[in-house]
Amino acid sequence: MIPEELQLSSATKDRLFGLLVKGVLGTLLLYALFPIYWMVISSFRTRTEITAADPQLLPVELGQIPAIVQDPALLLEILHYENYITMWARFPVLDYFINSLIIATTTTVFALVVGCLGGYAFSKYRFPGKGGVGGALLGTQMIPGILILLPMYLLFIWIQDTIGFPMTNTYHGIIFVYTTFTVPVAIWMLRGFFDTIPDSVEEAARVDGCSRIQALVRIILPMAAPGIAATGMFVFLVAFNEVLFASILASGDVTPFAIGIQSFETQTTAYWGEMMAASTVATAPILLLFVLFQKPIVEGLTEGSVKQ
Amino acid sequence: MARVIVDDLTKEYNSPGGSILAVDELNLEIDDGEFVVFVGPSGCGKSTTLRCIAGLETVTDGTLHFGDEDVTDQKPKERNIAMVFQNYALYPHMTSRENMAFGLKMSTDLSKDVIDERVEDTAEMMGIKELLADKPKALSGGQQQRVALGRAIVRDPEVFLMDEPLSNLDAKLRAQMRTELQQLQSELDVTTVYVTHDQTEAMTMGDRIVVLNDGKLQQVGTPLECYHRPANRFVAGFLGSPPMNFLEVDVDLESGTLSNSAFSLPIPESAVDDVSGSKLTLGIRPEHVSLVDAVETHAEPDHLIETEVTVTEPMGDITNVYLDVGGESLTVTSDDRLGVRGGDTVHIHVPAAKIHLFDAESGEAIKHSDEPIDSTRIAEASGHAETA
Amino acid sequence: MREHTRRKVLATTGAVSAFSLAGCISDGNGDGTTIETRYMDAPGAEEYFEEHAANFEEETGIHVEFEFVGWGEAQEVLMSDITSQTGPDVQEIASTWIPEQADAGGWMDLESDEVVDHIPDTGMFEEGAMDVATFQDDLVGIPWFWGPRAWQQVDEEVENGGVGGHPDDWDDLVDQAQSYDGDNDFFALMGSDFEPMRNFAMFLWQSGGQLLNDDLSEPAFHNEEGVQALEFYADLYREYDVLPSETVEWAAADINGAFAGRQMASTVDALGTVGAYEDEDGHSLDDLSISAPPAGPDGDGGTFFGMELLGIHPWTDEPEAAAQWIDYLLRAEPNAEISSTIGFLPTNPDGFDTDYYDHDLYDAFNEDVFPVAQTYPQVLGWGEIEGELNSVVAEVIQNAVTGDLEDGDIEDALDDAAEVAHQTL
Amino acid sequence: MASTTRQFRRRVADLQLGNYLPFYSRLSEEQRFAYKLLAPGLAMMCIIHFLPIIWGTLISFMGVDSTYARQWHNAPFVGLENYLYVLDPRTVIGGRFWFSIRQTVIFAVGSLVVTYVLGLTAALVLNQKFKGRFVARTLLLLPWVAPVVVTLLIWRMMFQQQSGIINNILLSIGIIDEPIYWLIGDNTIWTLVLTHSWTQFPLVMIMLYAGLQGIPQQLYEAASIDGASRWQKFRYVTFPQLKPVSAVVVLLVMLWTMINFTAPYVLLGAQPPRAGQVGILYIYEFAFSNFQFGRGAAMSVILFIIAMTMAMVYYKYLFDDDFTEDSQ
Repeated sequence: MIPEELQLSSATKDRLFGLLVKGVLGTLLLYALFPIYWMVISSFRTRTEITAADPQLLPVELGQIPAIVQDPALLLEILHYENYITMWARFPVLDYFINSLIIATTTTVFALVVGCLGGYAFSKYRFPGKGGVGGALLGTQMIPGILILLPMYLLFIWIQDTIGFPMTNTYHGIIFVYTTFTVPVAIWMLRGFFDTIPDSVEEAARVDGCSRIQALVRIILPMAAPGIAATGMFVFLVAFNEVLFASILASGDVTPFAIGIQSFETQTTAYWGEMMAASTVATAPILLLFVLFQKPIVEGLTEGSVKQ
Repeated sequence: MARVIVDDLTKEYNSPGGSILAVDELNLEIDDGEFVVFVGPSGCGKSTTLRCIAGLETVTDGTLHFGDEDVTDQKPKERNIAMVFQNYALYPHMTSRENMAFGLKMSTDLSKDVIDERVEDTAEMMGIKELLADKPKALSGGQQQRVALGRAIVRDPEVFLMDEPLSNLDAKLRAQMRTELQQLQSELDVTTVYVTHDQTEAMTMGDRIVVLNDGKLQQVGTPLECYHRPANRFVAGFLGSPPMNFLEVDVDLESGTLSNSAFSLPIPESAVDDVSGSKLTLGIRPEHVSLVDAVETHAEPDHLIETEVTVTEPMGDITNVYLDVGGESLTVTSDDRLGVRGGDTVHIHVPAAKIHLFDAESGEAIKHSDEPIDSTRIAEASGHAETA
Repeated sequence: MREHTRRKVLATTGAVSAFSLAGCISDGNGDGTTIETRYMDAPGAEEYFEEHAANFEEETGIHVEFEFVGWGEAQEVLMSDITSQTGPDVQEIASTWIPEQADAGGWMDLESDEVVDHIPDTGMFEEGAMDVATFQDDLVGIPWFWGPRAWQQVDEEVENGGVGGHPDDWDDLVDQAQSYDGDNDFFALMGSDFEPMRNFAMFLWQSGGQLLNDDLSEPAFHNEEGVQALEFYADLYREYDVLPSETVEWAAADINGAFAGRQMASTVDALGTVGAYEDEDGHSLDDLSISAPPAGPDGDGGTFFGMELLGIHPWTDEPEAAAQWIDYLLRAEPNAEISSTIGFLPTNPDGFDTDYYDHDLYDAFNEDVFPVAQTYPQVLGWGEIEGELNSVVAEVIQNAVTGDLEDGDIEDALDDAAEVAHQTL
Repeated sequence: MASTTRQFRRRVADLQLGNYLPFYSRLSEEQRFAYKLLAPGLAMMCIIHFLPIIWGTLISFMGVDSTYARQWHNAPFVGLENYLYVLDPRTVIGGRFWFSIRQTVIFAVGSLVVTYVLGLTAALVLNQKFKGRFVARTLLLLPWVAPVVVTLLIWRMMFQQQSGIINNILLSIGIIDEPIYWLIGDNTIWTLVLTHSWTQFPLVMIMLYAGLQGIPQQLYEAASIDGASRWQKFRYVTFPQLKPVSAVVVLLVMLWTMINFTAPYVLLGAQPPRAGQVGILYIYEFAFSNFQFGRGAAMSVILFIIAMTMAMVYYKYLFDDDFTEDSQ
């Protein structure tokens, strides 16, 4: 046994624990945010600076800071902001980004619509084959994309040739694929959110004169808004980040950002600075959007358990 | 306003273990403007029946009529009903006003102004006018309850359906709302079906109560009828607190007695002709048994039993005295003049007139107590329940 | 991959209109013929094709649409095109992909009647180039531009380190590197991140070996010469300390950047490094000198050349127009311009007479380096062998750097690869 | 997200119900409505998932190579030949494939452990009461929100042996003496694990955080009264209470990692070092570079079966555990 005078008092223990928590939090934040910081810093560097053997943690030297405070214009000389100008001409970054936004946003909308319907069916009703459908939903999450990539491509070509309706390298083609990829997860997630809504609310709505579908749309969906926001964020990210299918199904005019950004690393040259500038420009609005709407999204992500 | 006619209603659920019969060939007629309370233990089928009437559950077999109209296959929105739920089921993203207006908006062609007016009138009547702009989250339980009621009332429906609407309220509020609801119903004069597991609500609120057990109808009748003329042992035991005492007795027709190891009572005269078989269940309500101090001078000496007190429960105005009668427990509500305690030996009086007798096997009532009941509906509802 | 007759409308009007518009691939310019073409993505290529497509249309009335595909997805895109028999009419071909793609029916025989009259005169190409372009007696592509790997050095840096001249052979290379006393490194090669087997092939040829036997039926890279070559390659890292260890990670971009930044004095690489060097502020081609890479122990020279070709997909509806377009691109001026833009040498010898190659350096490429340059054999299944060799060579040099290379590993690695080659062939 | 626990429990319960088929002759109106709601999703899945999967499986039994690439339906039926070939550890390809499967398992299990530990730590920290924890929560979610391709490229840049900031930092604070090769050699798989975990841990964090929020305060109070230390509270209250959420997290992270293509592809490039050749990347390289569709398909099917088997074994474990008790 430790002698009593050496044992920490409970207040000291609390304080130490508090310090520990702060320390761990600080480390985690560093881990989480450093790459993002590094992206921004690198976007202001020349190729030589980036490939230099002794990378600098700070964009400016400490000794320069007093001078910069006096004359902020100096910053423009030190920071290689030209990346932000030249990148537009190097590759059509804006097109890539807009393509991605169109694809990801539309996918999100469709996946949410289909997911809400399916998730609601799963949450509210019992029907024959429910277990099988549930298993299939989960099963889709184990399919290696590479197994269905080629058959799907051939299928698209077949549709194109037979019906004459273009499928490859079109927005609707890739949106259809992404929507389907994300629908199982959307159903799964949304089902959980619907589970937290008492059945009686839907019943009240139906007694109040709604059809089942009206009750869903007018009453249930608004109540599940945070869950829908969280699911939407999830779907959006999946659609924004996919590369395997995008690389053969979404080429040409619909090339998304996730593919396009990689062209900054060409066979002969890597335009790291410009790539990071483009990345910064693309990441900023998404992070901003998330921060603005984080309340319902985070609420949605954590909902359910509270009511468990 | 409408009569509700339930004809051979059957509801079966499919479940992994096979199908479950939730409601079994239920027949019932509810008069226009009548307040009927469905009561029974949980899982007895009362809520299912209500939900079938609402159209929230599809009916497996049988028909439902509102007045002359067959509504069996109608959707809830076509039935012109309003429903109040146990958890109120207010729409959290709408204000009280929108909550109340929603039904009218969805089910009628009324103009916005008319709807507004009706909402305001109802709110006025319910005393919730100042809450109209609030969302449910900002309201207390009682206030939510009123809004939920208001939402039903404003619809001016043919039938009100209430599914344990008071059970989420605290005891005091519940008592208050009970009265209020009753008044409201009689003012509005809308056919009302009210589901509860609380027998106090059942006894105090309904014009008639419908006792259900295991998906089967046990008895329909006025509260007093069900209380004093229970159709069977289940109804007798379900209504009343503390519940009716039951004692298994052997019938000895020769000596004309009902007896077990601890006592022997004469068969009540009114029942002599109906008694057959060798086993019966004797039922007697706690308030009808009395503790006797002057044994020798008692008017019905052969209806006295000597017992031992196990526990007493003073409630203030009365005391529940638990006794041991031949190994079976028997409860007496007494005014406690005697000040008995556990371990005392006392005599109790079981008045012949108050004895119920039930068939030991089927539980069917053979004899009722002679307590008078409300006269108006005795004629039509007397006799045994239609248990098919 | 992106198409450069960009219809911005599409990008900005959103998905709804996309549904209705997406079908309209062609701009539909009435009477004229339209061909679709696709090239590997590279900076500067867009401007080049904009200009020349316009010139070509003016001349012939044929409208050329073009799009680009990144190297990362190119193989996958071509694979899906060929599998489904859809895609553009004219497509850039990377030489090493020819056997599988040709076998899968991806390329039209350019000596077939439909097009033979319209393609460029193949007589002007070097024999080595034509060997690459021919697969199983079919001419599957027209050599477009190529680049042999050459010894390149920044003379000033070399001299600063107290070393003179170009290394003649392996020993010379090691001696020079070890006596080098400059601020930075003497020599660097691209590492395991990008086709390390090209370096291995170079050393193999220099030590007198070959990749496959003469009738291309069996592997030959795992014999004595092969082991010697790979051992020398590994020793450049671990034994002689000639190659800086960090370079084992380097891809083309790194070596270009490093050379342009004068982080090392010399390298063996294609023209890309020269271009990168030239692009840097204050640098001039006059700083550099070029020669064939050092020869092996027995005096054998050898280096790798890569080539890009232009091919026509057999599903084209406009073979004639496609061939005409290829013919146009192979004219001296356009050929030289694109080669120079991308960092290669033109296959049309007249290209060297244009302003783009108006420097002695390029003559050295042409005269000293090409004679010893070889490339991979054109044989079906080569892709698999190449992939395997890339991976074993990468493993060997990575282990050499990290110190995990054991005796006998090199033989085992090559035998493994030979096993794959044997099965494949 | 935390409600996935409930979904999960239900799912497990549903599977039990799976055997009450065959179809009832008469569906109730609710059931018909439920089918209508599910119809669009199922129809889409048929086209995009099920049809191609059947097709892909078919190809795995056929000798589709470059010769048959554009007329695969004429390719010879070879039975199990493709499977036997890629599964034979004595051939080099078979050996490579088995190795890639091994790397896949390391990738999946490694990522699982790292994301779970990070996610749990972060969730526990966020569950403490301190000023600015909502800001911290938002910030910690950013790695998940930032476009994955971008973050992978950043990590790739940071992991460079010579010019990368990571080696630079590690050297300067004295953790290592020599720069480490992160992107080549045997370390690659761990680099991949670290990077992938960075992109995934916020999701795990938020799920576990939701689980933490759902633990009734009384349990902690009761534990305090029983004299439990902080660690004991975690060990005997928090951790067991998190079990249902953890079960979901573990399954999802495992599955999503096993078939993840983006992370290895973008981080390591199309020609990854051998140690970084996880299954899906190896298949990609092997099948698409060489037009070996038949064998590639066989490899994919094997990967699919492995993922499914793991999930099913996991399910089985759940069945044996206490998950079936709640069937709502």
